[in-house]
Amino acid sequence: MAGPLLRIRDLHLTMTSFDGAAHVLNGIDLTVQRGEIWGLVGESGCGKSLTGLSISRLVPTPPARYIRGEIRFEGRDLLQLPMREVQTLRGKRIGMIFQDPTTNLNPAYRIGEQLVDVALAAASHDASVLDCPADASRREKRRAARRLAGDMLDRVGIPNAKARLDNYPHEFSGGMRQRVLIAMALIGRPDLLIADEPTTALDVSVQAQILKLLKGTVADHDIGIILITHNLGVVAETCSHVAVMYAGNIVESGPVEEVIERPAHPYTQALMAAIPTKQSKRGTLKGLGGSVPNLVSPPPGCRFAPRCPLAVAECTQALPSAVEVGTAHHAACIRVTGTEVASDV
Amino acid sequence: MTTSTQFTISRRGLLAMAGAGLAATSFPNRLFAQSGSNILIIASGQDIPNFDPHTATGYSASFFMRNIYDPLVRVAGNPPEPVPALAESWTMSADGLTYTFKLNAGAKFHSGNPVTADDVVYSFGRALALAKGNSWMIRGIVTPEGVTAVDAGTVEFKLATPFAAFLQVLPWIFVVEKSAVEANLGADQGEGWLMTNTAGSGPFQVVRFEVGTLYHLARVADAWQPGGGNLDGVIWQIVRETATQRLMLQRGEAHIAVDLTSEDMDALKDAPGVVRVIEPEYRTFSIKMNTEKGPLADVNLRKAISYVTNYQSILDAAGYADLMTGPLPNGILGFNPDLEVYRTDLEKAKEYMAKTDKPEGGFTLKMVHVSGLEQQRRWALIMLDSLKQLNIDLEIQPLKWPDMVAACQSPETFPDLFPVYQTANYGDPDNIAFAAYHSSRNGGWQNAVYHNPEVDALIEAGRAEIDPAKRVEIYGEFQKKVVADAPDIFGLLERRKLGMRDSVKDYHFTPVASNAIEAWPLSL
Amino acid sequence: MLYFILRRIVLLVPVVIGLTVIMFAIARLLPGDPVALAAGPNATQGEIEALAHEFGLDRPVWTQYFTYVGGLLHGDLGTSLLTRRPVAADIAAYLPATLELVIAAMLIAVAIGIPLGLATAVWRNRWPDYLSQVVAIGAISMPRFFLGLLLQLCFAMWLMWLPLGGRLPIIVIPPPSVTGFLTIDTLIAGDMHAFSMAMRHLAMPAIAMSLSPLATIMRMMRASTIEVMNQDYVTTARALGLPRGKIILKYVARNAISATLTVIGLYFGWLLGGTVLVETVFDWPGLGLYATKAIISQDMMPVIGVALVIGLLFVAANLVIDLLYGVINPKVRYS
Amino acid sequence: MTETVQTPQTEPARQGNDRMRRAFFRFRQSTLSMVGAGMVAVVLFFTVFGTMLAPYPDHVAGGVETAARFQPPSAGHPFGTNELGQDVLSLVMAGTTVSVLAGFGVVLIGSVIGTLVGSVAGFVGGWADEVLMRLTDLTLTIPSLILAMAIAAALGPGFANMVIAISLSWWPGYARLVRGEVLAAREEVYVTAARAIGANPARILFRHILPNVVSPIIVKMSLDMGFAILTVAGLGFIGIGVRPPTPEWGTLLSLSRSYMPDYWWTAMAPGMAMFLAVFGFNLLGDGLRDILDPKARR
Repeated sequence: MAGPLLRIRDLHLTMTSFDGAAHVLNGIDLTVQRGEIWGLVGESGCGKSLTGLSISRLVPTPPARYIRGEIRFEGRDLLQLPMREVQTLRGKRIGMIFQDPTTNLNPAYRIGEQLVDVALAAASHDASVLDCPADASRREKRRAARRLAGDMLDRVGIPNAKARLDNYPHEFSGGMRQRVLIAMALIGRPDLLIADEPTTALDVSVQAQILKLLKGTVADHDIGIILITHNLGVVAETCSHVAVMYAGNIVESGPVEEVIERPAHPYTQALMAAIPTKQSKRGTLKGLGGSVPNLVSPPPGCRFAPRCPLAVAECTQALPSAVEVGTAHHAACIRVTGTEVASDV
Repeated sequence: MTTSTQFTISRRGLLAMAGAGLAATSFPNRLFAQSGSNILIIASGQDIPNFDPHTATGYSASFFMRNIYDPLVRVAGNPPEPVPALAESWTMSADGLTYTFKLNAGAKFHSGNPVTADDVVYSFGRALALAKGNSWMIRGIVTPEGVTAVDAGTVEFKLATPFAAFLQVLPWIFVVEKSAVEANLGADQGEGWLMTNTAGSGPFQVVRFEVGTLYHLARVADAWQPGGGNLDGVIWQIVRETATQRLMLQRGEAHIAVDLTSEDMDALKDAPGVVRVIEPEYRTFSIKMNTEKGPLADVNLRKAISYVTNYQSILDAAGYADLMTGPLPNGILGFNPDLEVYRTDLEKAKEYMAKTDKPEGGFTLKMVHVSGLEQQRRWALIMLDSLKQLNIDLEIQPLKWPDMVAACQSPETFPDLFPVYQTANYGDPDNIAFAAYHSSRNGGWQNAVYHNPEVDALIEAGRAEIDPAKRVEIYGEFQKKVVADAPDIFGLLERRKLGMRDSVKDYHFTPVASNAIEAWPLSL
Repeated sequence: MLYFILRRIVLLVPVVIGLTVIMFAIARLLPGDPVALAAGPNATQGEIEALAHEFGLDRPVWTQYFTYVGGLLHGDLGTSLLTRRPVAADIAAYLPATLELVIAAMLIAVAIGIPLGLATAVWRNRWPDYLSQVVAIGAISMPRFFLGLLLQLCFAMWLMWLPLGGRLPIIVIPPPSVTGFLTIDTLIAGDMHAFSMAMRHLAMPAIAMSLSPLATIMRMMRASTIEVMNQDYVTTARALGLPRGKIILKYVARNAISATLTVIGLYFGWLLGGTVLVETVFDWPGLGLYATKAIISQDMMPVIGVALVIGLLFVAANLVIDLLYGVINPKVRYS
Repeated sequence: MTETVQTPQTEPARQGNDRMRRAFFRFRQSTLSMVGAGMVAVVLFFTVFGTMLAPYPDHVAGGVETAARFQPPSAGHPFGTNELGQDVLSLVMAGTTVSVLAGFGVVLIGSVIGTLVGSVAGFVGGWADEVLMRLTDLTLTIPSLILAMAIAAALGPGFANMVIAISLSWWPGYARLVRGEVLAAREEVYVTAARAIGANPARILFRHILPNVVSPIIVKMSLDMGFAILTVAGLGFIGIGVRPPTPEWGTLLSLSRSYMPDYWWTAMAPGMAMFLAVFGFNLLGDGLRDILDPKARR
């Protein structure tokens, strides 16, 4: 296909609360091609999850409001599509996986039932999902969907898949549940998979298996994945590309080796420096004072400026635009020019 | 097409259930049409406590006994007269001490056995032995030894003392079948058995009952009683709210309502198909005062209060009623309509108030009333309002009946003002005079504290005298004496208020327990 | 599961003991002379004492209590002082009427409250939602007896569409008692006329009883629906393209109902003890009227019996709800 | 690694102030709560001044005017007159005092007993907790209206008796609530207490634990007010209420039953007054719960 799978341009989103309208997405640009796994990293509240949810149009409006920008999926702007159209894309063209496998499955229904429902919903827009004729009876469709569900469970590596269709979510371990969720997300054969912190709630060994599974899926089906995480280690291990977000902006993006080897933005550098203490629950980033800015009245200019060790007066003048600092490697910082990397001497 | 109509009905029911609108259906009419027999429905607020004619009390029990059992003598007419029941005739000795009753040979129990003198003797013995229910009416007058069977069809009573009203109390002592009771005697004189079973000879018998809801009596197939209407049965339905009773009457869901208030009677004034029965009855309402203890021991204060009472308000609040003229019910033997009694007169009230030791008032009296008795509550409020004019405060305390009774035990516990209803169970002045003013009754609720030897003497003379003319004289004197003592605020006689469908035929009012309807003569 | 039920039944024993002790304490420690009341206005002191002796009321309280508990083991709830009828038989006669009323009211409340709660949650923060919230608080604030009177005034007195009270017109011979529920017994007997009459009599009291549980269930359902709609699995279902209707009716409704069930159980027990006023208004011959009559004459055996039966039914209702909860929510099953 | 502080760092005092400000803002935002507060204000106004402002104060004190019985609503008697010619409006206005004070008395006594039981159970723990909580559960099992009726009937009519009777079945809810809160607070406070060696347990309870429990108790009290008023009216309706001539809504309504449908106005005013007062308290309580005790929000 000619165009990119997904292209987000200049996406602005505000969220209204008691304190006023928070500018939570402040001009996001992101392009995802098939076969790419993009890592979206940043602190909590930086807008990475909202970016993911925006692609599926799952952000409730109000209180949210899209100010400007576009999200083009295969060329069509999702923000302009009527919800009915968006509905046909969900599950079928765009799949999603969320962080907590314990809460993302409905505890009241057997997983087979839940998988079948997703498959049937996808099949209602694209009959080829199921291995049966489009005019088949409901019963036949249901049977086909159940077969497919079994296959999918098998594919995501659940042993004895067919039998386990009749189990309830609480009868699975966390890792298995995440596999079930991946199976659910993949059952409609999506072209784009958005995985929002899919491994955060899992222990390390299970985490590696799940990431391997995602990587394998990209290779097998030639799809694009956006992997939302706060863990740079996961990104380094799994992703082909990475975008670093800070306070509603993408401050740096590019191929994963580029960014990790040569972080250009001071924030990315701080993130890299913090890796050894990555499991610390609270506290601020190592070497950085202050905390995430208030997005209702954000600091003028570069939003990172108040915490930036390299900040100069000009930093507060205007929002810096992204400059190319390497091959497909961009950073939004006025202290960075050309291939010269900002550094604290 | 029975099925289809039934279906329509059930669908209507469902619609009604869902609260959907439905046309005003002829609900009651259909009911009666469906039943297809002549069943008289009486709506009453009182449940029947039990079936034993010798222990049960209350007008509901009276209704039950009057229809299930027979006494020796019934009461009928207005003014009420004794008429034959089990006894077809009777004679009295000149000294008034010996009565001989000839039983009706045709009389028989529901079991088919004839009613014999033995049964009568047994029944009086049982009533006296149990000493419950209505037995107080003959206590001290009839003794177990005094009742004897002369032969199978003749009973003789030798009274312990002359008693002018003897024939008037006999309708309240009912005859049970001796053999039936003795077969189920148990350890308690058959009390346990008779509580839910019957052994009577009356024109009706129980076919169905749900305690607290309804009692269905059906006509005995070959009732021995002469005459009688066309009823197949009677239902005594418990309807606690009088307004509901009245509405049932209006809607034709009941034929007779027995507990209607004056307000209900007003509402029924122009109701189509409804007949109102509003008749004076010997049911007095007065407010007793504590003549022994406290401020009201002073006769002047009692008189002051008797004059300040707003009788018009009492009458207004009561609706269909007549003010009492003195202690005796209007129209009863010996009653003096021209008696000088207290009427609202502020001047006189103040005049008597001035003779008391607290002429300026400024103290508080206490009045109790039976909680839940609406008329008594109204009177308490009227007294509160009236007493303000003498600068007297009134504390009102609703009590349950047993607590009221307990308060009567001594002058110390007796409240200043104590409202009482007294129903004459028999149409004789002795009933009220003895119960309410004789000192032997002190400590009881009917006359807790008042005693005057002269009054006592008059009462005793009145009950022993059998010559009516002499009795009139005695009771005339009695009334004057009592009024002079002012032990009561003489209130009023509430008229009996019954509502009836015009389809009820052959009803004749008798001013004795007229809410305990005798169904035998009635027709629909 | 059987073990679960058995354990809960065993746990009833202390409840029964506690209930009877408390009610006995209240019955005996408070002032009032029930015997004098039962003996009647013309009773002598001797008669009153004889009656007290007959009922064992002249013995020490603890003797009375053990006699009572001894009887309880044989299903004997004592004897009414006033009517001298066994309390157990009376309760057996009055209980079905109360149960029928409460069940009918709960059916109305659940049948309307649950869909309404779901609907207002789905359309939340729009005017029908606001309106229904106000109406719901209003419904909870409405005294049931006043509502009953208003219904009676409108439908029985003015419009004359429905009967004033009672369970059946007395002229209608009740069907043979199978369940004690007239609406069911009339159907069993195939008497459609009596059935329609039973329904008409049930309508107003059931509606008067149902209003506040209806509103509470609606509010509870709305709240739990909103909570469930914010659950991750609903977001997942939406993200994976399940149609909105299916999400709400299948995925949201079931989970929201399981949270609402607890309220339904509590309300059921609460209504059993709260029928008094409605039964008074509609002359409904149930436990409430029975207890009221006994209370006013301080006839304590029926009161203790009614409190015990309602207390046990309350516990039983909660047991049933717990079991139902397990059916709806497999996670808590057998725990 | 970046689970950093999420809220703006401000000094605690300002934060508390801010919370109050937000709460008040939220309360004002909620139209229903404001309407409820307004209704409660009116009810409280009549509680204090109802008897004074009644157009016929004589009637409130028991005065009768039997010449003017059952007059339909008119300019002189907006809600008509009753069976004794008393102005229904006056009785209902004065009845506010009785009903609200009785309701408040019930809630107050209930909460005091409940707080006592709950805090002892939660704080002492062990067998005391076990015994008190079983007692609480048991009392919850007894049908409360029947219990209140039985006690009230035995004590006899009267304002105080009625309040006591209802209160005795009203406390278990508070006991449970307070015990839960105390248990939660105890864990935290013990740490402090351990540091401040020799702290008196009673002092810990009263100075540190109970103050934290106040806000949920207030929320529950405000929510309970309406139901307490309803229960009071219910007892009055059954006929186990206050003594005459005290005007009480439930008693007034019960009396008016006998005069339906012809004199329906005697029922309307007390019934509507009851409904509106309870409605106001419920709206207010709902709003208060949302702002003071958001975690209890359902």
